[in-house]
Amino acid sequence: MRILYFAWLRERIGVGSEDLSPPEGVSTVADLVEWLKTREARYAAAFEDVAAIRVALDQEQADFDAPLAGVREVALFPPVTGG
Amino acid sequence: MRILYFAWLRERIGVGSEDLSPPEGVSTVADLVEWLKTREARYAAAFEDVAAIRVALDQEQADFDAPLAGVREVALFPPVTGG
Amino acid sequence: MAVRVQEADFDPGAELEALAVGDAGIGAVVSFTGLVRGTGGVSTMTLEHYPGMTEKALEEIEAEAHERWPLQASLVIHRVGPLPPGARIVFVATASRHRAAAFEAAEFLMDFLKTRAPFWKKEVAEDGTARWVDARETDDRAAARWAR
Amino acid sequence: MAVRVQEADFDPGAELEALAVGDAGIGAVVSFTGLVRGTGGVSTMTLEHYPGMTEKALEEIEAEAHERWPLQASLVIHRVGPLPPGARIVFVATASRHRAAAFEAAEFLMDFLKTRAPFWKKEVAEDGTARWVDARETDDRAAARWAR
Repeated sequence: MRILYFAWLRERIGVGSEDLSPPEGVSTVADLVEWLKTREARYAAAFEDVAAIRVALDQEQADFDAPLAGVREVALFPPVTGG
Repeated sequence: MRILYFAWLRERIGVGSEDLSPPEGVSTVADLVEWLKTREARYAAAFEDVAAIRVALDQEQADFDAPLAGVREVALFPPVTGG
Repeated sequence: MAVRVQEADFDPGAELEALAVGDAGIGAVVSFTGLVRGTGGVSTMTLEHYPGMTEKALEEIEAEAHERWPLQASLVIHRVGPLPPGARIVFVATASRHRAAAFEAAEFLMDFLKTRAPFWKKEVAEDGTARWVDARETDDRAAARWAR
Repeated sequence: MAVRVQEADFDPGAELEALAVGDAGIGAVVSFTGLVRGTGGVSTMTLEHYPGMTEKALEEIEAEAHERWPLQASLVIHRVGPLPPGARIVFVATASRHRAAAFEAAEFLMDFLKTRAPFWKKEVAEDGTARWVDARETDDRAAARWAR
């Protein structure tokens, strides 16, 4: 599964994208974020306030309770500020 | 008193402006229009439907019951359609 | 803050560029361009106006927009005389810090221009018949929403 | 109907001209241009985006605008990369028969672009300090008014 990070989330985690294989039991976006937080301190710091994080699954905006089954690309980012 | 006509009112009356001295007793815009209608058939035809006529006194939009005292320029025209 | 009533065409790009120059606080520029529609067999649209009152009315409308919204700049251009289909008739532009003010002020300017500025449109069809355009009730309703 | 995401600047006048060409039914063209404000000591505004999703999101927003309003044409341009104060960031233009549809659709496009398109702004101040711009609650409220 390809995971992308943008804006300050990318800066805090230190990479823009990585390919990861979450363990069994990680079935929703919320599960994925909880699992990431256990990996390293920088993830725990980046995801400290999950209310500030938005997600897109295969480039479509989604919610934290959305299932990851069949998803190839997960993007995690702060609220958008373009325009 | 200078009286101006625009758009189809100008076409029906046949002139764009004229200098007229209304008789005593003509004290409001409504009086002026009634007096104009008595002058000639073309005026009577032009002002047949007074609800379709708007007025400006000295270049400021006004109502038919507005007094003419001190007014130098009266403009009569159909509802505006610019833009 | 400027109004222009003219026969000549204008350049929206150059006007937009000039509008935003010199004020670093401008973050939003909105423009409206009105064109002569070429549908319905219209061959010429002639704009008549009331010289003197036109400029005054446009300046009053523009001043009211600046009173209602925090605008850094605005511009109203209205053409007069005969215009072919596709020609620009009117241009309104507003500049503000944020987009809501710029959008609202531009709509306000157009709604008031359409109902208060002394312009009259006459359509000449391809067969030579001419008719004065009727005022639209929707324009009155649009202007009424700004009542306060 | 087109969206463009690019580093290069664009020419609002040329874009407006091209938008209205070829459809005689267009009577109203509205444009919005967003600029980098030079106030508050900002020396550079950098726009990050999510390539692939950005274009998709903009196309979806544009398609929804065409579904809601009778538009003859529309255009969305968003720049990415580092931009100096005064630079154009975003351009939205809409063309319709009447002005209400053109105005509303342009506002809708901007409101949705601001809350749904994956762009992030980072400000670098003159003293070198950088900060990511916070999302504005007013943008969420602006987008919420189009709910149906």
